[in-house]
Amino acid sequence: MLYLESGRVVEKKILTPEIYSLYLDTTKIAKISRPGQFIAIRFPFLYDPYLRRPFAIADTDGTKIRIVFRVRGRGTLLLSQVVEDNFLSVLGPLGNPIPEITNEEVVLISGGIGIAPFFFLAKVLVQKNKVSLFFGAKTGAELIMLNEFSRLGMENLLLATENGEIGETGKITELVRKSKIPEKAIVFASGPMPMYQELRKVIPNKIYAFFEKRMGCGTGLCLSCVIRKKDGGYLHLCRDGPALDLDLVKE
Amino acid sequence: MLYLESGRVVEKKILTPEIYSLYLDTTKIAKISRPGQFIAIRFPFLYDPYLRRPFAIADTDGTKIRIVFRVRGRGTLLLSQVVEDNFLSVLGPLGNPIPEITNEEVVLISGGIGIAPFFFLAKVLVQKNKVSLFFGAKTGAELIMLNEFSRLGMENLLLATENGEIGETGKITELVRKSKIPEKAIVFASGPMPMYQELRKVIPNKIYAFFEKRMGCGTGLCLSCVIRKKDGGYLHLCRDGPALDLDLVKE
Amino acid sequence: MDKLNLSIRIGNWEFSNPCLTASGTYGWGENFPVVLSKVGGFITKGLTLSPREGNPAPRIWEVHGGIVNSIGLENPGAIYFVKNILPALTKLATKIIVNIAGSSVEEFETLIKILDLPEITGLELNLSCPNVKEGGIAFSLSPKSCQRVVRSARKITKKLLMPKLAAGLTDLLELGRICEGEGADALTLINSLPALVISAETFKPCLGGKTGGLSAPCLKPFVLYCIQKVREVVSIPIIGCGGITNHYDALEYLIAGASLFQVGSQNLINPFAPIEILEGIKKYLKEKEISDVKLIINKLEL
Amino acid sequence: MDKLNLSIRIGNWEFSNPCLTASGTYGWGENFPVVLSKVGGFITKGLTLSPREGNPAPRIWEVHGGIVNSIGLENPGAIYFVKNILPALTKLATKIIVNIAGSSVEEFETLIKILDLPEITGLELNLSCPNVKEGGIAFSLSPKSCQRVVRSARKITKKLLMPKLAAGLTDLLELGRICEGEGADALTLINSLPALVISAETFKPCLGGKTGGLSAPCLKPFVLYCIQKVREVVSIPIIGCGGITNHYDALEYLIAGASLFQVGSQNLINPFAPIEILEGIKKYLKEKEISDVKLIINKLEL
Ligand SMILES: Cc1cc2nc3c(=O)[nH]c(=O)nc-3n(C[C@H](O)[C@H](O)[C@H](O)COP(=O)(O)OP(=O)(O)OC[C@H]3O[C@@H](n4cnc5c(N)ncnc54)[C@H](O)[C@@H]3O)c2cc1C
Ligand SMILES: Cc1cc2nc3c(=O)[nH]c(=O)nc-3n(C[C@H](O)[C@H](O)[C@H](O)COP(=O)(O)OP(=O)(O)OC[C@H]3O[C@@H](n4cnc5c(N)ncnc54)[C@H](O)[C@@H]3O)c2cc1C
Ligand SMILES: Cc1cc2nc3c(=O)[nH]c(=O)nc-3n(C[C@H](O)[C@H](O)[C@H](O)COP(=O)(O)O)c2cc1C
Ligand SMILES: Cc1cc2nc3c(=O)[nH]c(=O)nc-3n(C[C@H](O)[C@H](O)[C@H](O)COP(=O)(O)O)c2cc1C
Ligand code: FES
Ligand code: FES
Repeated sequence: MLYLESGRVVEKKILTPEIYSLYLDTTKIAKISRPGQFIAIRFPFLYDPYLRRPFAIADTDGTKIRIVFRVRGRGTLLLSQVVEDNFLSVLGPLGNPIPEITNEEVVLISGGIGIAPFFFLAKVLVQKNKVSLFFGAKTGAELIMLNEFSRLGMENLLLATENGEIGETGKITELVRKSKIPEKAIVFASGPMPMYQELRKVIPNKIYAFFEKRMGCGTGLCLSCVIRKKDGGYLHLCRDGPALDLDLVKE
Repeated sequence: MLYLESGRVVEKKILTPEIYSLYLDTTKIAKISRPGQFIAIRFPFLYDPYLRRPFAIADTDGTKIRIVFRVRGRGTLLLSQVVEDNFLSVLGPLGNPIPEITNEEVVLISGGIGIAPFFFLAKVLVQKNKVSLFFGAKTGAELIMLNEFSRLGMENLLLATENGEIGETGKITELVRKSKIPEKAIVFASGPMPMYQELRKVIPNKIYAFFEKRMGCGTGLCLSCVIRKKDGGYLHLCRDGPALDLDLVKE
Repeated sequence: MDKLNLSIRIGNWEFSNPCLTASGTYGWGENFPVVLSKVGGFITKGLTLSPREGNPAPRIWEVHGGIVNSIGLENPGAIYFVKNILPALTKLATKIIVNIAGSSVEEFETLIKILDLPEITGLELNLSCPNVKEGGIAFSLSPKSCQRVVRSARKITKKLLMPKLAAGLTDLLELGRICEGEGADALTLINSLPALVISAETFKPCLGGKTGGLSAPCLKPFVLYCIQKVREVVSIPIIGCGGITNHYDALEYLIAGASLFQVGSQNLINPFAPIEILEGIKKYLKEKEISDVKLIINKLEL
Repeated sequence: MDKLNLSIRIGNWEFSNPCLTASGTYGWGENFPVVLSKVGGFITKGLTLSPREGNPAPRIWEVHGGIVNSIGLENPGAIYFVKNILPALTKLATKIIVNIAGSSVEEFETLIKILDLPEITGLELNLSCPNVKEGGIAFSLSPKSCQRVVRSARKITKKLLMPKLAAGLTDLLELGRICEGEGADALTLINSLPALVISAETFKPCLGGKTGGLSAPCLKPFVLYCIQKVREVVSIPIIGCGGITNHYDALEYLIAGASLFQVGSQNLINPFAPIEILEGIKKYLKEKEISDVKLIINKLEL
């Protein structure tokens, strides 16, 4: 099931000069959204930008959806300029939810804006599992939503910044390497490609990694969102992802 | 002389649900603007809408420019959604100022949103002339800026509304017909075409009428803004107008 | 007012309404059956004889007023299609049209033989052949090749045969005349315009497939021109395609001379677009008290 | 780094930089002399033999990603131009190129004879002839007519001869080859795409001139494709035109194979665009430590 809704911006937060958070009033979509899924947003009435922009569902209370995004190009620049009570066109929920997980150790590893899908993941996963979050960023300010994460009741919250402002100094993968990740822990990772390459080296666990690709539709219609498979051919991120078994992917 | 400026929206007023007023901080343009001229506005970063939209300079204090506009299509719809501290790209001043007029009786006749250029006209003209304003609209609410006009010190302010809410009931041309417009008074008119056709019938004076045409550039480069001349060929509104001797025009 | 008639007849085929989904913009018909059951016809993504994995990413690039795509005809091949995809499609209450893209007359012939099945209403011949060697799309087959493809297709099948023409760098009117002469039942106008997106930072194309096809709103004024011009020189029905975003666009295509229209890129940003467009057309016809959509076709007053 | 070299040589003519203003988008050169004195060349609005008053309003219509214009070649005629406009133009520190639009080979010949003057550097031959009868524009002269026009032009004048080709419904590569074969010095690619804007309310065209030409940003990916393709089949210089809004666009045109570029519609929304584009190019070259703009021409890695 999937809806196209006109979502009112009910709250806008500026987390850093480049990272924004929006709460969108999209009741139908919110009601059926599950962790790991995403929505696709466009500006009503504008035909340039034309395509929707995909964003992870960072959180939902069943009536509103939260997104957290970093300004990259003109779409996100425009999005950073919306104000409360503006309306956005929202399509969703898209992509696959993460599987149901019960009584497991779950480790979330995030770099930079990759944190976006993890709040919703963590919020749901803590109910039935032991959850740890490794969260790294360039600066302390980019370790966004720390207060909110710390209130979730996770087992561990391990932080790293490249400039050393908060937590360990260095990349989050370094901290992962030093920590003891249980062998049978289920790992979700969300961050840039180099983080995944490094992670693959430092832990042997199965890793579900969140990928990003330019998307035409998000609904499986256009075949744009391909990601190369190790054994040849392509996966389609909007249909097969957005989280993929890292070992299937060759990028 | 003409400037391209990035103009901050310093004040936005909603005059009616369809009529808005913006003050734009465009110091260079404001400094050299004169009554009768216009500016051309577009949204920075957007390429759709692409063309600038022309608006009369409704007022200026030498540093800010005021425009007053009615929502018609998607350009003005977008413009109605800007908020204070947004920036707009502004080109101007464009078109010809009205001529210097001293010691004359001047009559301004306006219908609907045609009032836009008249505040600046009246403000300057009252300094050296006797000025009367005939102002008609569909409803009382659309008789915008009445307080401001009444403080200018004009000789007469004559009002008409089609629904009778304020002033005479009926079209403004009816009120003009009934009034005694001095034969040698200089008349400026600004409103829809039918108003001009009617005016031409009810008063014999020379009438300088403000016209609107789809404009490509506003600067004389594209030859889009044509208006048919009585004696054949075309005038170019952005170069020859925007106010034209009504007797030259065949539309 | 009487019941609204939206049906359109093309040759022997009666479409319930003039709205089709354009090739490559509604996948393999596996999603949104609610939408597909309401349109006049569903057109598949382009099929080739052998399976093709398509081009490397990125496959889509946004430009001002549109998009450039370079999917590279990813498809599982015609035989797989018939066996594993077609059965599900036939359950939809709509006509199935298969878009085929041969890279030779022989490939077209084989494809048509494989697809000459009762479940399939029509064959849309993609006459801008994929250029396997160069990775990108070739802008169009030469007039001679077009002629050979349509001629031999006509010999093989009695199905609704609709060549899809590529405008941009070719003599479109000549192509139209040739297709009509060889017995095509209708013409699809137009495929996406050949396009190139490059970067001044890398000196390379931005798309994995190098060249691509321009589609979406910016095409409309050009396609309307093409329809109107081709309308003057051929008498078989025209199927308008390119840049339709809403029912006004669709109505303009009919007025300019198209008998059917295809919704393409707009499906990507709104999968419900075909339904909304059909609803819009109904509302328009009701308001104007026009009882039959056929009455507006080719009614442009130039 | 050494001094930046922006100059480009086309045949015997040395342009101070690769930026020209496109025909019809900078009026008669009477405005913004500061800008015109900095560009490599100014191209006049299209000239015909007799004066033309042009099309009725509206002459311009905004579409998604661009504009459609139907000015109808308003111009005072070539003789008036030489007498009353050219003298002022020659005061600008830039090369003057005259755009001419004959409706017959003979009209082109007469125009060229009138304009074969020392003040004029080049003649841009508008090979999409205005269709006086229908009011709108015709999409292109036939290959045969193009051939005759360029051949007879070449016989009359030694000036920089640059046919301006119309893409969209014609075989652009063939036209390019023909023009080269007949001795053209360069090719302008492309004129605005033929376009039609109509209303489903009135069943009529929206523009006074009925059909028009599509220009502005949405053209870019298509024009880049045209440049790259024509580059492969002709060896005379290409002058890129269509959809340039900023210096990145202009650089892409050079990289794709153009030797000069024209800024058109963008002048309408920003008359200072040519200067900003030139400044942007300088900045880019400096940052990349490229001393000569010629070094990037045709350097696309496909
Ligand atoms: C499933 C998914 C979930 C995502 N979730 C988030 C999130 O929660 N927070 C966040 O900040 N970002 C997220 N992204 C990335 C985000 O979609 C891009 O940053 C954004 O689309 C860039 O748009 P733009 O107009 O600013 O950039 P432009 O470069 O101007 O975009 C032009 C085009 O490229 C596409 N594009 C550019 N970069 C990317 C990219 N990295 N990934 C996908 N498309 C791209 C755009 O969609 C658009 O079509 C997600 C991407 C995907 C695929
Ligand atoms: C010299 C001049 C001064 C003007 N001053 C004012 C003013 O002070 N207040 C005000 O409310 N309006 C004014 N107008 C009219 C205003 O420019 C149009 O209402 C506006 O451009 C419509 O844009 P849109 O995108 O909302 O409409 P759309 O219909 O979406 O516009 C599409 C295109 O048509 C053009 N267009 C549409 N209608 C008109 C029109 N009536 N006149 C000119 N171009 C049009 C637009 O510029 C644009 O290019 C003036 C027009 C001119 C020529
Ligand atoms: C993502 C995508 C994939 C496409 N795939 C095909 C295809 O396989 N075969 C084909 O003939 N046309 C294909 N097209 C072209 C469309 O069918 C259509 O002709 C074109 O996009 C213009 O219509 P539009 O502007 O409505 O999108 C594709 C277009 C897009 C955007
Ligand atoms: C308002 C306008 C008038 C034009 N007049 C002419 C003309 O007289 N002769 C001509 O060859 N091209 C004319 N053109 C086409 C431009 O020179 C140019 O080829 C086209 O607009 C594409 O470039 P652009 O996208 O940068 O505008 C005109 C274009 C516009 C927008
Ligand atoms: S984005 Fe269109 S299929 Fe995935
Ligand atoms: S609007 Fe371009 S010349 Fe007047």
